[in-house]
Amino acid sequence: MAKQYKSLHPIKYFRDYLAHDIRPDGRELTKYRPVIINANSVSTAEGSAIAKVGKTTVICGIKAELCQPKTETPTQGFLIPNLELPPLCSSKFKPGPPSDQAQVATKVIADIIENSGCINLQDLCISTEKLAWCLYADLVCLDHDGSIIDACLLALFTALKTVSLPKVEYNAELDSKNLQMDERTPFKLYNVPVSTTFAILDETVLMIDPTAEEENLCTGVVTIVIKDDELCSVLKPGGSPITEEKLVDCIKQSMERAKLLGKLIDTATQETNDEIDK
Amino acid sequence: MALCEAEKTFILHSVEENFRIDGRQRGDYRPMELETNIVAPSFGSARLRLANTDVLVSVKLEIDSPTLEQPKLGKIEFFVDCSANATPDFEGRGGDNLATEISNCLSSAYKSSTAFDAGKLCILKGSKCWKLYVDILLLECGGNLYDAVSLAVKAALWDTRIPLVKSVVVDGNKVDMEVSDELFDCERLDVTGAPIMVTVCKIGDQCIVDPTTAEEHCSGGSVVVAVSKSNFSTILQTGGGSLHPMTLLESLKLGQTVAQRLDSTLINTLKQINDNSTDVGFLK
Amino acid sequence: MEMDSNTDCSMPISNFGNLTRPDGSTIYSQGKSTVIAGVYGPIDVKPQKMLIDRGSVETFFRPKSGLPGVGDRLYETIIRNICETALVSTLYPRSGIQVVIQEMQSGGELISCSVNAACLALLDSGIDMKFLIAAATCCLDQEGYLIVDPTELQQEKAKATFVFVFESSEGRIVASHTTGTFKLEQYEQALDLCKKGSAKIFEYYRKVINGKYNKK
Amino acid sequence: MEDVLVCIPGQRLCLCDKKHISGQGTYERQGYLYSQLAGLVKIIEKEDGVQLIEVHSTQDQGLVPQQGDLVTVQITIINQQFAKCAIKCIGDTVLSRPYRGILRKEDLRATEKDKIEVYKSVRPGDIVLARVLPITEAHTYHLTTAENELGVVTAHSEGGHQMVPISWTEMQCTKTLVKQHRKVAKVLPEKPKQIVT
Amino acid sequence: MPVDLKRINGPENTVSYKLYTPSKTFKEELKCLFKSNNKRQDGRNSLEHRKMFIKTGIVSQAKGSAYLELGNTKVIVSVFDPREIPNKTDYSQKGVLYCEFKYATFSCPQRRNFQQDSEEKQNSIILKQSLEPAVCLHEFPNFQVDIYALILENDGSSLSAAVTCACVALAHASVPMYDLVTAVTMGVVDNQILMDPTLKEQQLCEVFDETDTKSDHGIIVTSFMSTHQQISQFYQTGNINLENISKSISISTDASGDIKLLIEKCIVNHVLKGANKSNEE
Amino acid sequence: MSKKKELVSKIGLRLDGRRADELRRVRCKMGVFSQPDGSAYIEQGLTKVLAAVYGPHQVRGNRSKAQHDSAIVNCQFSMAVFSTSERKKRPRGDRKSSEMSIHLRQALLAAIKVELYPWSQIDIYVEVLHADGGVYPACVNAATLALIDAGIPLKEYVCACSASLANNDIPMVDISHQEEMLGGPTLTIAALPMSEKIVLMEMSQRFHIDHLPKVMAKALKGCKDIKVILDEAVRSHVEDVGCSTGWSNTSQKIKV
Repeated sequence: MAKQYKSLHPIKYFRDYLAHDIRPDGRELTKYRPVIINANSVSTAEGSAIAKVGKTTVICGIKAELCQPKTETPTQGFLIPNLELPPLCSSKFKPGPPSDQAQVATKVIADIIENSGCINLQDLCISTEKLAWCLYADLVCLDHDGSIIDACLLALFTALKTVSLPKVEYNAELDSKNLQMDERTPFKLYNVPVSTTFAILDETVLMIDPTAEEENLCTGVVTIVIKDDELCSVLKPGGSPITEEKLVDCIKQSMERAKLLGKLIDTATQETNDEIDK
Repeated sequence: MALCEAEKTFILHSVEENFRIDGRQRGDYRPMELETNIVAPSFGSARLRLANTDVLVSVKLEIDSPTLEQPKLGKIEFFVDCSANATPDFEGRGGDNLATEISNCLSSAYKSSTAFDAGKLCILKGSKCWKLYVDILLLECGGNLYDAVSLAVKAALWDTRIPLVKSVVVDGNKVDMEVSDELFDCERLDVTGAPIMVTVCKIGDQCIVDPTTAEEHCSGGSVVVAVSKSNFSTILQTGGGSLHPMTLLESLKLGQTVAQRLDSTLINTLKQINDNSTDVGFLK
Repeated sequence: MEMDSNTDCSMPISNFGNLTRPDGSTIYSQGKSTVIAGVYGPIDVKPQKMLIDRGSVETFFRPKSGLPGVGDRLYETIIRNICETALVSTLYPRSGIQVVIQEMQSGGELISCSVNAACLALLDSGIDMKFLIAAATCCLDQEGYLIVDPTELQQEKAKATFVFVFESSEGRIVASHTTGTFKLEQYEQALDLCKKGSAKIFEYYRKVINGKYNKK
Repeated sequence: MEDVLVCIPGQRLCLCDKKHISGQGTYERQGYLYSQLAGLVKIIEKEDGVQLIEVHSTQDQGLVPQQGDLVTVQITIINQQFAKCAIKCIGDTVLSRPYRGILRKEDLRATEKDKIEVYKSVRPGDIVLARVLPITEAHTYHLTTAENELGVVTAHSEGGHQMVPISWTEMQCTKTLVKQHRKVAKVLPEKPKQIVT
Repeated sequence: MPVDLKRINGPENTVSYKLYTPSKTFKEELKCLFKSNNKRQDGRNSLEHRKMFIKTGIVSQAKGSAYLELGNTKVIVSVFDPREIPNKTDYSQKGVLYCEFKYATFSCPQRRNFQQDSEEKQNSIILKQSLEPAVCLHEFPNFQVDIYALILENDGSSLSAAVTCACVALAHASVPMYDLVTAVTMGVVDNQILMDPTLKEQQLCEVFDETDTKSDHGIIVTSFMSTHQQISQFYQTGNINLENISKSISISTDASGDIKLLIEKCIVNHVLKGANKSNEE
Repeated sequence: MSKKKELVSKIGLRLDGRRADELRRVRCKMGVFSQPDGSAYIEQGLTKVLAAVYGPHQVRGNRSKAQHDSAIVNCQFSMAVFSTSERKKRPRGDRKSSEMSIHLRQALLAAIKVELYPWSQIDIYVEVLHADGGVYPACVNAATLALIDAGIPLKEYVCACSASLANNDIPMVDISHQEEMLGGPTLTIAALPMSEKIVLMEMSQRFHIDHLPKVMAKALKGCKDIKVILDEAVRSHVEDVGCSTGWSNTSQKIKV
């Protein structure tokens, strides 16, 4: 009967759980789901990673291509992130162009990359005004079960950490390019921002790392991005109002978690680097 | 088209008896009419009428640059347009699915160099080549679209004349070329290998060729084979059914012989057309 | 670049009812940014978007030129969520409320400007609201000083910018959007400053609404 | 644990004859019974030694409503002719995606059909038990509540409070004590399964 | 190319750096096909299939899902509950399958586009036609079952991997089926038949060969239902004679049977797991 | 500004050798296809158009569109991708095609006796095979023939013709593609030629108000001329069909 009840009165069902300070999947309000990161999962990409936050799965593949820098920024390369939420990952999405949700998430991720200063686009320039690298960081969600931004950032930065680019000998006069596939330089990442998402219900209850079901029923979310010991984004895109104290509390919780996540990314990349060394 | 069970049984029996509803035998085609050079703004064109099926094909040429992966190849692109004239179901984007199916099948049949030598369309390696637009307009659907389309395409390509390139001047990265604007300064395409598609339709335990729309509805599965000279350039099962491996093999054999027969007839016909050129088009 | 009359710039200007078709509309200008906001509602809604227990809020953010892109989608979502929170949407089940924001001129703090304009347009339309909302922007310059109501130039040069949206009843935070990096303490300071800034906006709302009804 | 017979789609189960009949999850082809699903074989002994062979999946099967199915629906829109609704459950199975259904005025109750008024029988948001009528070529499923056991089971008053049935045609809000008309279902709380079969 | 307003766009005209790396000619590549001991580069015989790994229940939000690894080729397929056919006005007695086959943008040596290209569209159609004869469509009239296949990494034979994977996903979603479908890709190049070609081998089979146009080359994908001995889809491109085709048919139907044993095991495991779970409850 | 090329020479001939009030050669045929209820093919100069009519039949798609007092008329204009000298990207769906569809519908709606077929729908599809000026008039004329072929009652013929002003003075009819490109404004009229009612008028650019009446009169005259040609085609078609069905005997007797 529980299933029928859940389907007919989802909010009541949810509140019944929360009344006992526990969530439908058995977690406490401040407990996050296990995180698994696997680096270098796709060999056709220059860098790749799969991140799992609970059931939410995101794969990131990075493709490097050559292009001409823009005239406004002649000494910069490109890093183009895009998140796909294909119909494969949840019945919420329909085939066709990206949904609003995918577009918003893409923009948020692009903003975080820019805000954190984790990369220097000038590293991607090969020859001023002539040739630069363009890194396409394509994120694909394989299983959408909430906290998508968190999973995306984990996959994205783990993948970026594994990228190494071949050396390009460029002769500007002849416009000839010569690649040294053996001489590869790893791509430099200056810091690794990680995020934590919270869901708000009834303006008072805060849940860390919500599932898709919780996100649906809740009336607002907050995503906090931490880089080293600084904040790099506090995004609360509307929704139920909360007090200042609650917000600061969220920030503190996410700072704690950020340390763990940072270590996790390090170990994931370390493992693959070790494998390559062998 | 909706058929009732009795109609289906009738068709099934007629195929069994080797005396189909329009009096044909299993391996027979319906009468065809072919005209070439009937669309003025094209480099080559053909119209094929296979009983009720009416197909108009035009070939247009443009100068393009080859892809970076294959700098030595020209390009050929097939575009099928299902006109709403054929059936109201094609209105708007209604015919798009059928159109992609046919155009995909055509492009995979023409992909092999044996079937169609795209290397001949290359003008200057890596920078200039011809792009052939083969536009197919379906004006009426009376069954057996694949066969009709492939015949019309082959005829249109046969009819196509490519202007001669008089001179190519390479200056650094810039390429200047001059195309002859003389009307008769042109060459024909080599289409001997251009594949002919035959739809072999399984009805009951027998295989037939050139099914009518009604027969297509009774089919338990059909195979489209594209045959270039004597080899297969594409095989594709259509129509939703499944086939036993032995049946498939038999269908392939049947398709191959029929395609070769069709091919030689087509070439003969095309040669005759050339002699008496009176354009009548749709006015006949 | 005119930088002289900074005091004049900081006071918002608005005008109601410029558009005749929407149920509520306003031209709103704050600093050097100007937007037009229009509200339609409650109106019929497509069956797919219909919600049985409350109204569905849709927002369209139109940039000054060109077609809306990925970035504008984020603004749309933020404004939509804010409006949805502020409205008593349960009063309008199975119907829709559309908020359309047209950017006229952008000179910093565009999000704040749009949110405040949306709030005024909602007020003008007479749709029931739980509370008012007001947005304020401030930015952190390279030396670590906070600047309230920054100009576009200041925003560009800043180390970080903060946009906060507050509600009028208890002054809680409805939305927060930041760029750049910053410390927690700086964030808290910015929050405080913006809260004060939002109080001014609320005051302003009172003034214009008073003006609007007294006129009639 | 009793020993279970696992089967996969296309697996031949047994000869199809008078003693073995094809049941749910199986199909018959050229004299044999085959399985349609990946799941467990269930053999139901009937009278005369006839065995009904069924295959049951271990998870919820993707059901579509069939004629005569008992469904749980939520009313979405009403007008004077009909009420539109979303089918949420078929029998005991919860659907992951609701199907569209429609309750026409004349199918709301069995008696005094000419006096039925839709808004006095159901309101948007109500949870209603209904039965699927014969499937027509329309897009939506036609439903009926013209049985004693069928009708509104849960409803909320305008204030959002739960309402309880006080008669066959009325429900009352637990908080405001407002009475509203409904076509109330006679719920058998003890054995809900009986309704299903 | 038009600007995609719903994504972040990169600069115009980016090219893969791989174009500037030294490449071998067709003849050289052909020579590298086999090692000296008559084995292929990955150590297989010409008619040997790669190792296959299958797992069900990968996507929690889908009704059924499966993940399949074939060498380096990685496919994920999810299947959803029947839903109303969008934009359809007339009633159909049978249900329909909606199939979408997509390469992830980073799955191939060349970056793929976000939109389906004609190859992906064609593969979607083949995927649909491979599965349709096996699914009991009459069980869900007027509805469609959505099947989405995403190739995470393409190392050849991705279409056949997607067909097999989709079939497991359908079984996992308990969509009624007449039989299991398994698919095998065969490559023909230089008159040699290669089973389950890798991407490199597949490209050689497809490629335009200017020197020797007489020899057979091409790709054959066979989808087979082994219980009922029916070929549900047979797709071939290239230029192959009848003899090689008939050979390939018999080889691939045999291989399909072997693959079926593998996926059977996987499905049975899933059922047993489910049965244990419901027993515990 | 360069001097505009003379569209009519001193001896009164146009670029293609026609006189100012001369139509291009019109050739047409009804009943080109067997599956549609009515079909027609028309050539006006080099412009070639096929039209097909389906109906009246039950309303397809959204049944709620059906009207209780008249039939729905549904038009689709489509241009083959190869019909112009520059290859088109899409045969339909672009803005110009939709506009043409709407204009076509407006013109035909004026002639079809829709009130005879309540709750039903009539589909008219036109396919341009070769566009060489005067596409819209050719479409209207082809559609009229197809409607007659389908046996759908019309109030009268609906014909269309284009006209323009040469050398800022001489009105001329049936404008070809070349003249459209070189010349000034083009006026297109769809009319009921017997009752001399104009159902649709469209100008590509502005006309001086003084010129308008004479150009309009010319276009109307063109419509009437076309009507005569169409009428002849219809009569001969009916006679042809009649011959094969056997009632020609009677008609011949009457003639005798």
